[in-house]
Amino acid sequence: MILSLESMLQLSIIVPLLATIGIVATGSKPNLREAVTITASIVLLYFVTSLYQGIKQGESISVQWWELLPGLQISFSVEPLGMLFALIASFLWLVTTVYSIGYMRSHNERNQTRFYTCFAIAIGSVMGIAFADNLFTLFIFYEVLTLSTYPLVTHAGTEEAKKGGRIYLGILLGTSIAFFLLAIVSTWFVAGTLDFKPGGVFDSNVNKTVAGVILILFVFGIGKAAIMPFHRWLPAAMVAPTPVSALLHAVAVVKAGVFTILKVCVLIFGIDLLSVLPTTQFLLYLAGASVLLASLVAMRQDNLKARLAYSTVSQLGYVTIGALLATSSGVIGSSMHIGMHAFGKITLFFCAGAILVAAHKSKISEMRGLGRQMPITMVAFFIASLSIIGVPPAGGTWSKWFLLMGTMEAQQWVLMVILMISSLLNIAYLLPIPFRAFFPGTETPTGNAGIKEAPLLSLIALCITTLGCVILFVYPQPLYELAKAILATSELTHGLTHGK
Amino acid sequence: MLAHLPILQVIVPLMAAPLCLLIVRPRLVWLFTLIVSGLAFLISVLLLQQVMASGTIIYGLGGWDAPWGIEYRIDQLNALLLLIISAISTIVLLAAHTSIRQEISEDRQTFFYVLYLLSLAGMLGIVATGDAFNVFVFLEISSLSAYALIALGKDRRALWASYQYLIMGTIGATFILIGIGLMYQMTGTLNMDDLSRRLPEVANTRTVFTAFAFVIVGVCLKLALFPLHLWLPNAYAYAPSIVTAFFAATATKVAIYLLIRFTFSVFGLSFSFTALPLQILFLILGLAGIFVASTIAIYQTNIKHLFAYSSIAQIGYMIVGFSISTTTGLMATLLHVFNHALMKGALFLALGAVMYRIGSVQLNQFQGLGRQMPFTMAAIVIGGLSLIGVPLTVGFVSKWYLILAAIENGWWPVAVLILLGSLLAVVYVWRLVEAAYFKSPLAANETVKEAPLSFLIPIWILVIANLYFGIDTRLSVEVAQAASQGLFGGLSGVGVNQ
Amino acid sequence: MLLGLYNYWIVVVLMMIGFYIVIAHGNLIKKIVGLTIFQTSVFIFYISMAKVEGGTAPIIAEGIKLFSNPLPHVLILTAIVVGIATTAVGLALVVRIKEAYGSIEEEEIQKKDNLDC
Amino acid sequence: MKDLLAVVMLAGIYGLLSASFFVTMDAVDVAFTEASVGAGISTLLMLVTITMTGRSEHPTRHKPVLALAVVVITGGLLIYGTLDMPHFGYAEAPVHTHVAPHYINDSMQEIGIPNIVTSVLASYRGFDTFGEVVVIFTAGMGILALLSMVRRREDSASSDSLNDSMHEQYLVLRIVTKILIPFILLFALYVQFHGDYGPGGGFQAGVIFAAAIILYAMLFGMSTARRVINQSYIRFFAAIGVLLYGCVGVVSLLNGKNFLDYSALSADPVAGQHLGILLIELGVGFTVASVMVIIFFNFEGRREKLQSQENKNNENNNKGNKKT
Amino acid sequence: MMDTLMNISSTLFLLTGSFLCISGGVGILRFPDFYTRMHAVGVTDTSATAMILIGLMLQNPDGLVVIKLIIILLMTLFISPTASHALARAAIHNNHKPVLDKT
Repeated sequence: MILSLESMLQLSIIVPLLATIGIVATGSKPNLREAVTITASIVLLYFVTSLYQGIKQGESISVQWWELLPGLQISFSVEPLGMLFALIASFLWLVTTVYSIGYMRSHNERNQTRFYTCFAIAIGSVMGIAFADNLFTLFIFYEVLTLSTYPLVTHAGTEEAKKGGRIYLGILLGTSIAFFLLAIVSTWFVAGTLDFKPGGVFDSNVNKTVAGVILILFVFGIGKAAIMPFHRWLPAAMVAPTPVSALLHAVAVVKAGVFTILKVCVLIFGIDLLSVLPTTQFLLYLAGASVLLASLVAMRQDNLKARLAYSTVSQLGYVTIGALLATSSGVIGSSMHIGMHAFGKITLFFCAGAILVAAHKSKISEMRGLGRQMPITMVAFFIASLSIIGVPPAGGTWSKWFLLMGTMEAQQWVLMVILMISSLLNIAYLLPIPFRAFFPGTETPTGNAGIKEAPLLSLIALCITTLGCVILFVYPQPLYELAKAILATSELTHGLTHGK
Repeated sequence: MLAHLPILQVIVPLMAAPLCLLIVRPRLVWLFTLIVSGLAFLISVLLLQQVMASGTIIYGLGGWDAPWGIEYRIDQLNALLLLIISAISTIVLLAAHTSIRQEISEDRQTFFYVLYLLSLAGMLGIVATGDAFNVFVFLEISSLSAYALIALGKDRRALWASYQYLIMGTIGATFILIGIGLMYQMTGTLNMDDLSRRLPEVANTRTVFTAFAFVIVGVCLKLALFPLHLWLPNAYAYAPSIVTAFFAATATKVAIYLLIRFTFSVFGLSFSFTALPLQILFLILGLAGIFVASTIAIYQTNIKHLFAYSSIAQIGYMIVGFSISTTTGLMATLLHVFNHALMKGALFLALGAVMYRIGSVQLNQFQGLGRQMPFTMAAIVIGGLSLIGVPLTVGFVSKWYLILAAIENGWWPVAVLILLGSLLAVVYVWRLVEAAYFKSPLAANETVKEAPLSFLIPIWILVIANLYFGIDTRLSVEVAQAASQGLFGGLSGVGVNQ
Repeated sequence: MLLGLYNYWIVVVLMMIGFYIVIAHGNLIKKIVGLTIFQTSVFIFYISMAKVEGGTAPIIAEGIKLFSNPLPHVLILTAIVVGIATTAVGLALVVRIKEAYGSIEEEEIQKKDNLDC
Repeated sequence: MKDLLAVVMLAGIYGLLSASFFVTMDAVDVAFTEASVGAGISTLLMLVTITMTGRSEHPTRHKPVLALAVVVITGGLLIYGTLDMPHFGYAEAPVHTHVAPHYINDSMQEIGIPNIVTSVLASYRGFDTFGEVVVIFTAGMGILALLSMVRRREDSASSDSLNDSMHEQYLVLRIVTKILIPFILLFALYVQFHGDYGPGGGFQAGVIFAAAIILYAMLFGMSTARRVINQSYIRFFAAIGVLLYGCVGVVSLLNGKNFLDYSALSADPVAGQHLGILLIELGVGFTVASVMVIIFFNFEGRREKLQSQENKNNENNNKGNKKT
Repeated sequence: MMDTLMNISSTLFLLTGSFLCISGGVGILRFPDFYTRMHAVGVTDTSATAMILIGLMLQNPDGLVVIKLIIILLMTLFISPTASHALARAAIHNNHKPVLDKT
């Protein structure tokens, strides 16, 4: 290939940022602007995939930029988990861009340039998070992500948008500054390094309580993971335009959160240290609680996006649990779930958006019999729901499967039950929607006349993602291998650490 | 001439001041002032290089060597402060002409520049000198000119603020004078270096203790440390914008310098932190300052007031770092001195620009300015982020070291409190941002245009400095480290509580 | 034995009288008067520091061996100048305040300010 | 005490007393300065201010308990601090044993003028004095920035009429002053140049000089005084004083010595010191005198403005009482 | 012989001077109204200073001191009457009414 892998790695972070310049420059001509966006996303996807090829051939790719503070440099490296995240994010960026073009135009939103710009920055920082080689770099991009998504959330500029934005920023910035940063500094102080090392950076005789406290700080500090006390921002951020909600709250932001948690658990603490920490148990139950409660709350939402938001909260809980279980299949499960849920949830959001655009409906109660007018959307919705619930023929199956395995391995029966129940709840709050849509029942719905399918581009997009869900069911290998690779690396080194 | 840099640093602006009177046209005076200040900046850069290269520089005035004559003694700490002061003053001056022409009547402008130079020279003198009494003299030069400059503000409240500042400041100066007197009484010398050698012999006398107390209180009055901060907000709010930008960025820094100089160099670490419960006292005052001031700032509608209070909060951070009194803690303080100068310089200059265009800095006036003055508001946003301490801005660097220092000392709660404090900053910054970006402009401000270049250039110089020193921290960190280690001398890195 | 210090104590009392006038009185001119008294007392304090029993003024003339300490005198010369400078500026401010507010009473001025904002 | 006039007068008396106290403490130069400043200039300025602000103080309502507490604490601390001081007049105190002896013993050889205070002031701690001059200069500039204003014809006209009305009333004073002023100026010069040998020096001289002018201005009216002394020239003098001082230092810089090292001024160091001290004292004199005049003139200018306004008002209300 | 004479005379002068001063002080306190008080002070002060100065001159009659003292004396002789005159003027100008005897 032309470019060395290293330069590709750097470019995959820089390209989106460069794209912003192009977008701003061509802001006046929408077509050109969106062309820039699309090309950027394609190029990005190309880079990421070729990186993927790279590590499949077992090459280790890492780049160092400069030293921000003595001992704290900005540096990147590709490792399976990050790869996984990057793949999903970059792919879904492309899809979402396609979708959002259709959506934004038919909705003719204001300041679309700002929208695409912040979008690009967000993706750039997601790439940064994905490939970050140490906690410090990760933190920086984490903050950039928060700030760059704020304008997206408040895009509408209405009073409630501002309120939502306030909560969004308040919680994310607040937790990250008050807990995350503190956790990082303490890690730096205790372990002397912030580099992600397979098997963790703490040596085995670290003070357990201190490490435990730090773990709590991490889990609370990473507000993007929406663990229960700090989940309020997610529903609040639903005021954003649908593509934003789709990308940010199915892929970029929330996944960045759980991804960080996963990474911290595996590569900072190391699963064998994690299992002996006193606070892990507490956190597990907290995550379990947030899974259950979120599902319960979701039941009672009539606004579709809000319901989806709460379901996201509970799904994120799954990932966190998987990470904290500190068993091999738990980790595999949660890392796969990042991907599976991403596809599933983004599809759902796309559908929600499509319904909003085509039928101008956001209330679930109004969606009876919509299946007649928008069959494709509704089918997609159905399949995606299956994926979320975790039944064949959708990718969600696998991740849930491994998660349950994980709970068993760790003898966390309570959690196992919780996961079961919440899956049932998923059924209860997701499936009724498509059913009602297709079988409105006795009283015939009114006012559905003259509703057509969503704009073509959007339709294409959501078909692609739906397809993704199914494909991931029949062919989950790539995800699975990456997930295993994560473990493999950590297993390997932790074997070594025990050896010496 | 290189050998004479230390004195040139001070006398260049000092003698330029009367020269201004001989020039008639304000524009020329401004140009002259700018050139002089630039010269001072150049000198300070050279000085910093010399010091970093070859250690402390000593310069005996009048050819007499200390303690009989007055000596200038430049080490890394002084050099850093000199750099900050002269740099900020130069950058601020770039915008001065535009803003002053609008805010001060024609016949007073010359005096403005004269006084500006005098206060600049005064601050430089305070920092450069190695003689306790000389500090007092130059303190008065800078303060007197400061009173007059503040009183030049348009609003009549400027007069009242200036008067309060005068009373407070003079009390502070007199306290310092008493302190110096008592020190002299016990040691018979005024030279700081000599004092630091002769004080330990009499360290356990009540007189020295009193001297210490008086000096500290006096300095804290100048420093606007939390309970003694009453003069600051009004003084900053009603002074001409340029003056505010200059003082907010430099004046309190000089006081911090004095505090560090007296506690660490003159009285010596071991005395300073055992005579009074200074550590815990400053810790409490600092934290209280952070929270009270930030909370008050949240409720301000006059943005100059808002940032004035945030200045008090920031001083709180510096004091906390100081009270930790390890090399890291001191480093954090010095870094924050440096960084805060950059932030506040940028912010108040931007406010000056708004003042120039709109003629008011009330919160509601900012509505919709995000569209009309994009560059100015962007500068304010970045400055605000820096205040909050977001990564890639300077604010983050000093916060990082502050927290690190706190944790090194095992002061976990302090670290938490510091972080919570910066959350308050989020609130008061965001009130401004929302007003600017999510509200439609007032009818009166429909036609407001972007600030003129003469404003934007200096503002953005500072903003870019904000980002640059947040991204490439080698210079600032290195200097701060050298300075703080220099202060700890032999017992480098060892806090008193260890 | 403490009698050797009475002089300083008187000075302290004087200082505190001045200080009290500054912080307790509401009249701007009185504040400034208090300030001058405060400072002058500090000067006295310095000067009495310089006194040597049986010494004379530090002007060298034949036949005199014992001089008082000249250094504090120098310092106070400077300090006096600083003092008058401060007083002058302060009074100028008072004049302007009187013109702007029509009063030189702290309370009234603050009342007026509160009306403003 | 509610009558500010009395307050000011007592303050002035306090200044005079402390001056005489300084004499008994062998601090003749300081006494001289304090007398001319504490009893002279500052009292004068306060009086002028009072004429503008009214001489009665409103009764203060609030109870100054807090203030009292602060004062008591501070005072207590100071008293506590004095306990370990060397006794008053005790010759072996560190003050008298560490730095001062050098001045007393060696200044004659190094600088060669009998008045030790002057030699310390002007040479050993010359930079402090430079600072002092700048402080005064700053004050002058500050006053100008605060009080100066563009003069208009009718102001001076009205003040002229005032002036004439004053004439017979102040006849005696005017004559006596006319006799005295030359002597005062002479005395000022004496103090200026005799500073090396006796008490005195640039500052005191400057104040006395200014006092003469002020006296003239008070008795012959501002407008006359302005005709005699041009405002802008005075400003330049103030500047020139500082510059003169500075330039002495710069010259020594250029001669390769340190700033303010007078021995660079002449082949023989002592002669150089003499020359240097003479020059800088002159600089001090210039600045101080002109700044004092500036201060007084600007205060007076304000007062005239106010009065002319009041007169106008009174005429408008045709009350016609001259007593303003 | 000579200097004892000197001493005695100067002492006399000084004593008279001081007595005059005191009487002036008493006058200020005891007299009924402004003018009389001022008169008391004005008169006594001038003469008192004169006396004291002469007494001092007699202390060491030779050298620079005497000349200085003489100059001071002249100055006082000029100034203090003028001062009291000015005071009286001011008093009248601010129409202070003298208290004429009530008997």
